[in-house]
Amino acid sequence: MGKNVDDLAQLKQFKEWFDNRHEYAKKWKKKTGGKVVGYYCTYVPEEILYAAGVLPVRILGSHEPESITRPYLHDMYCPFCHDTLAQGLEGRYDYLDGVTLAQSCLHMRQSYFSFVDRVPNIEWDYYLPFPHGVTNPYAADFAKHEFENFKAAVEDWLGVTITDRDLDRAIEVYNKNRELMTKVFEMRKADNPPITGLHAMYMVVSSQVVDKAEHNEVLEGFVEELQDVENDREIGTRLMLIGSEDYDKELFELIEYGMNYPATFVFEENCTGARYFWGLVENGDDRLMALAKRYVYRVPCPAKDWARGDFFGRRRFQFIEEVIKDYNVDAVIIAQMKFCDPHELDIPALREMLDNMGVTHLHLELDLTQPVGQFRTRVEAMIEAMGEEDLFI
Amino acid sequence: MPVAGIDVGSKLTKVVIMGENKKVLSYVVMRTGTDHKKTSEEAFEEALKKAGVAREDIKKIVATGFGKISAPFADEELTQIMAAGKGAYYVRPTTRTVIEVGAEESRAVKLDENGNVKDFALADKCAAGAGSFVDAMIRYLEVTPEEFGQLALQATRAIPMNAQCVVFAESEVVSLLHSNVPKAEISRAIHDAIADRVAAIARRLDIQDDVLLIGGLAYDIGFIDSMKRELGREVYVPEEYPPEVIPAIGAALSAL
Amino acid sequence: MVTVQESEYWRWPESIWVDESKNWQDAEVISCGIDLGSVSTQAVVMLDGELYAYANMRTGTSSAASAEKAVNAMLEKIGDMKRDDIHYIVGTGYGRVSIPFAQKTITEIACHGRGAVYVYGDKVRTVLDMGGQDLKAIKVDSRGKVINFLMNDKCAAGTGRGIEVVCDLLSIPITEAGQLSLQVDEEPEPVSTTCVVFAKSEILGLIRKGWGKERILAAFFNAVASRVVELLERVGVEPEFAITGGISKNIGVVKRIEDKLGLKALEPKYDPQLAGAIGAALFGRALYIKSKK
Amino acid sequence: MEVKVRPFDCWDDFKNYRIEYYKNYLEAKDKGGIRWAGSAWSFDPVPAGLGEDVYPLTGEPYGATAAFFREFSVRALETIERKGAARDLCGYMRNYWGSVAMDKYLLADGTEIEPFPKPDFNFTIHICCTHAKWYHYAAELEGGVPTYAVDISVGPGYQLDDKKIEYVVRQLEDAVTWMEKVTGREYDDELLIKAVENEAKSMTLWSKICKLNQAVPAPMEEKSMFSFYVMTLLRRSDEKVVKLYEKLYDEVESRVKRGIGALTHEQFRFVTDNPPPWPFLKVYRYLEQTYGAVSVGSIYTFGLGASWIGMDEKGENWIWEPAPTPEEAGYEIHDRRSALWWTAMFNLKYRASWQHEYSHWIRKQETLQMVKDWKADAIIMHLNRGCELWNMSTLEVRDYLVKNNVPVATYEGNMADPREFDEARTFNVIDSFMQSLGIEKLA
Repeated sequence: MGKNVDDLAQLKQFKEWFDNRHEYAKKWKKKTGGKVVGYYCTYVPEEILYAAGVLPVRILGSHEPESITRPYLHDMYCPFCHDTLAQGLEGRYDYLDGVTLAQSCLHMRQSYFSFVDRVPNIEWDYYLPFPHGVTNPYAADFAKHEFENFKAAVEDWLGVTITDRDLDRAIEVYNKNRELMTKVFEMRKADNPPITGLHAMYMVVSSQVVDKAEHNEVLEGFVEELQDVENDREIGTRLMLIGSEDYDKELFELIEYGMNYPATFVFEENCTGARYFWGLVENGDDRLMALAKRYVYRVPCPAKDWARGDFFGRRRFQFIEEVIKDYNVDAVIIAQMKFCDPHELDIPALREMLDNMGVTHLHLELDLTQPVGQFRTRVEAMIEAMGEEDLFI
Repeated sequence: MPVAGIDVGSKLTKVVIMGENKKVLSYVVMRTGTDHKKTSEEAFEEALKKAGVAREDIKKIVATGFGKISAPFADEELTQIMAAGKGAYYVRPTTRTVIEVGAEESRAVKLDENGNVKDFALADKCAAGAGSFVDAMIRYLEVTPEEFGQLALQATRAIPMNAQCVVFAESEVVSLLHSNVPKAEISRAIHDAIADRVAAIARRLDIQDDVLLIGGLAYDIGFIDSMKRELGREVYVPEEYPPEVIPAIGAALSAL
Repeated sequence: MVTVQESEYWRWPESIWVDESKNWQDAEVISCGIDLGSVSTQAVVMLDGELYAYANMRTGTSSAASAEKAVNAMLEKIGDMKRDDIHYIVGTGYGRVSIPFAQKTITEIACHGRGAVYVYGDKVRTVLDMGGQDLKAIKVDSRGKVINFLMNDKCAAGTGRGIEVVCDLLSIPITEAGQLSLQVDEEPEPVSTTCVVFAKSEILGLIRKGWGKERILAAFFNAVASRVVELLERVGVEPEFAITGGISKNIGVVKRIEDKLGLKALEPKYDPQLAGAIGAALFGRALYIKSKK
Repeated sequence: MEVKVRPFDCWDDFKNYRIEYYKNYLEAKDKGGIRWAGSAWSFDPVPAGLGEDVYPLTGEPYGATAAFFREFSVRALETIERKGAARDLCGYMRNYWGSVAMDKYLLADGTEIEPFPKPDFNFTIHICCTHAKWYHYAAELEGGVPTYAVDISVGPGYQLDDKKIEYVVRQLEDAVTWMEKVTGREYDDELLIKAVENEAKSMTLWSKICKLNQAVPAPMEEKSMFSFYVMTLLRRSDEKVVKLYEKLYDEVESRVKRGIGALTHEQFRFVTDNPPPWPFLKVYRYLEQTYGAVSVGSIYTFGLGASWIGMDEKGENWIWEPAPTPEEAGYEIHDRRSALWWTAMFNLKYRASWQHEYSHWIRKQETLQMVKDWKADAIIMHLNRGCELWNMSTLEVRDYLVKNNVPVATYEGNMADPREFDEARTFNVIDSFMQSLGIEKLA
């Protein structure tokens, strides 16, 4: 008899880090005396910060209603931006020494600049112009140039020199984290995947808020333990999540644990999922170029994914197509943050691609809080439409 | 000679007759309905009757709310912002922040020590309809307005709910109702959501004490409670006059 | 506290019906469907897949009680049937999860699709259902099985509720609004119905401008129809389309949808508001038969 | 005090250019010419090197024109929504897509032409969340028109360095080769050089004209400025546009000298920030006629069409002074590379609207300085649901200006979706604002 994944100590650790991420960072600071830098978008080359002994922590929201961001952000910016800024204004990120954003969508920029201006005690902030054109042959060169500036700014702030050895060490830790999480994801190709989307979310998001070396230790054990896991849950419909910052556990709890029909996520193509860690740094003599290439060529955020010259497709779609085949996906949930333009701009084409592939899909618009009843109906109806032939007598 | 202030709103029409000495002689509140002109005429006549003043003795009539288009007999118009500011300063001179929550519109007005309007903010369109949302929810929960406010005070926990859009919030209420969540908790969640939204507008002005809450929702003790918690400071409501007639008082004052 | 007399223009009448020509004791399978929506609750009893009785009531604050009330009202009208006489009960609609005596729950989307085929015949391919909170466009096959469906985005939520809100605002009984809206010489520009909140504020502006009620209703229903057609076209509308749910009784909206599509909606054989409950009862029958195998 | 007013002599010249512009694009193929489409922020001089018969169609002005014709706009918007485009996307873009999807092309006077004249290629830039994706989707709607987007998001101009410029120049060099391939034409560097010089001249002339509006009374009001500035967005590299601006400069200068104003009663001066709600320009008329309030400047029309020194090198103060042309800067453009380098540098450094995307601080300084330099009493801000980019920072700017004792009013709307504008609410805001400032209605 195999183990149940919910009993694994590692999973509990991920959840504990996820739930108490602020406490973790504060303790880390106390323990190490190091600096903590909040980052807004997954295009920030965390390795450079990590190489300087900094703990990079992703700035996330709390999914609680708030009323303090409206003086600074108009309603039409996405709920994630409001939520993250609210955390800053409420003092939950009061331990941050610095904050940075790699150029991404306008929503994040809007929120980031207010965060920088309005959250007290931030010593250091850095807006990193990361290329928007990741389908462009010069993007990596440009990214490398900007990473040089970024590195210099970090060194200048901390009064340290980031050596090649520091970078190598950071890249190694980060790559290991990526490799291990990829391994876990690959186990989900199985008929009976060892983890659910909720578990994956805990794993990935916790890696964004704790020291990767520490995360790696737990991850290693997790990968090991997962070999023996045999869950008794009914897998039901194999779902793939396509979206952005989907880290609302209510959404996973509803779809995977709260419906009339069994369903399990087998892949999350989003920036709190695979898009964050997929793709290694191929390190070499030119460390910053290696980093630049990894970030430029990773599975892109829709904000950066567009036709250019001879390239007419969307790089992300190619990845999605492969995942659907490799993971034997039955249906796709497109979970889009309300008002997220980059995603909205891809949705008509994405639907068309999925239709052509014969893959069922459903579009949900996420907000700060979720109308659970409405979502349940939609997802259940989608599953009903996929089966139950014998009820038509 | 006395003057009159008239405020035709989307839900209620309010008329105030005021003496030269700034004393309120009478006030009347009526449901606006769809024939605004008729309602405003009727409300005005009734206010005159209550005050014991003849129509020809009224020196000047100032209309706010929908303004002259709904009360064509008015001599002048005053915007709701100014009316709220003037009225609030009249009933509580220490007021520096006025928060008005009406059926459709919510607004916040910042006053200086002389009662001049220094800044104002309106709800973003997405956040409109606070008052009528409450009306709909009262109907939904099958309670009286008084019970609705009371219920919120009995809640033992706060349920997070969409605070920006009443339509989404309503979907969430439907979900809650169908999950057999107690009415007290739903009521509290609704009040908190509305307070969140209203506070979000007020925060565009740098909020200063005293805060005076006016408009129809200022009756609702559940709402007042949520507002206090939300703003983390004392929130006052008019004592001598119903909270929804304050802008009509402001209009009357500007007629003097 | 100032009290103001409220009239309830949004309220619509409840109804209960039974087919006196049938004898339920002759039936092999008695199934019941309950569609517990945010605004209304329908219960139907079907005898071997044929409609026998229904109750159409307003939903109260308790889902369980509302379901109970509708079922009891119907049983009372039938007279001698007890709940235990029913072989299978399926719940659908928003409140489906809170019907304690339902053996199974199925979404209103599947039920409306299935029910539409019963109400409109097996030619129907596209079903539009507008509830209080949600707008659904459903594509079905000849059995009423859902092939595909689309629902409104968040900013168009509550379009159905919007009709109530507007009737209330204009003091017009909801049952008369549709007909009234057709009494305009010229179709006015639609209001922007992305959202109930926006539409209401716009309509207040129109009232102030002195627009007549017919014209305002026309502008609003015109916009509702545009929104509906948008959704229908996204799911792909075929000539055989039908409208279920409360909206189907609003001729002002229905006619405008038809004009925009250049198609005529199918004529229902039964009250289309019952489609969800009928679908549920039909699933109930199938589930019962399946359980006996 | 009553001020002399008179219509602009060159009004018709501008109007006619705009009418011709849309017609030229339409008829380009009949004469064997080339059509291209893209954002008005595209590097307009680059396709000019393909020949003298190359005609652009820039998307934002086209979207604004469509929005102005409300009935057409609503049809276009509904058409594209039926295809699944979300309602909160860029207003211009949805009008443009809608036009393509309906296969209807709108001329400047509102005439509808069928079919929509497809471009030979799309050539655009990417800075906000939308531009490159706009044309990606447009190209798909058009059945696969070749598309090229240049990434220009290198950070604010005052932090510009050679490598950032180089990134853009290399993309432009590639673009030239790509255009040759797509059109089968040989590229003419002389035409490019001329176009790059014209671009700088047009934009700098427009900034000089904007500066003239600092005069009291203001010689131009918003609606005239809308008609004038748009040339920089249609085809700034065209010699005719340079000529138009030369003529306009002389006229505005002479108006200032003679004390000719835009309004007979100028009792209130304000600045604006966002694209206006194009279907409801009567907001401006109302302000002018009811309150004698004139919009003397706009972050939108000034920031978009003109070239300015902008943020100082330290990133502290904004300087509303015209940027130098190559001639003034002593820069010699002698070949393709030097031409591309100049246009890249010039736009990245001096185009105001590309600067304030990189921080709230820049937008705050830019706006406050405009209020000061143009002697404005207040700012009226459009919380524009139609454009995330232009609406970015607005509320932070509001807060900053209030703290700096500049009165601010905000109203919500959408630059190009007529369905998102609430007239009554907007006029209510204006009246409230004016009353709170004690500005009386004109008799």
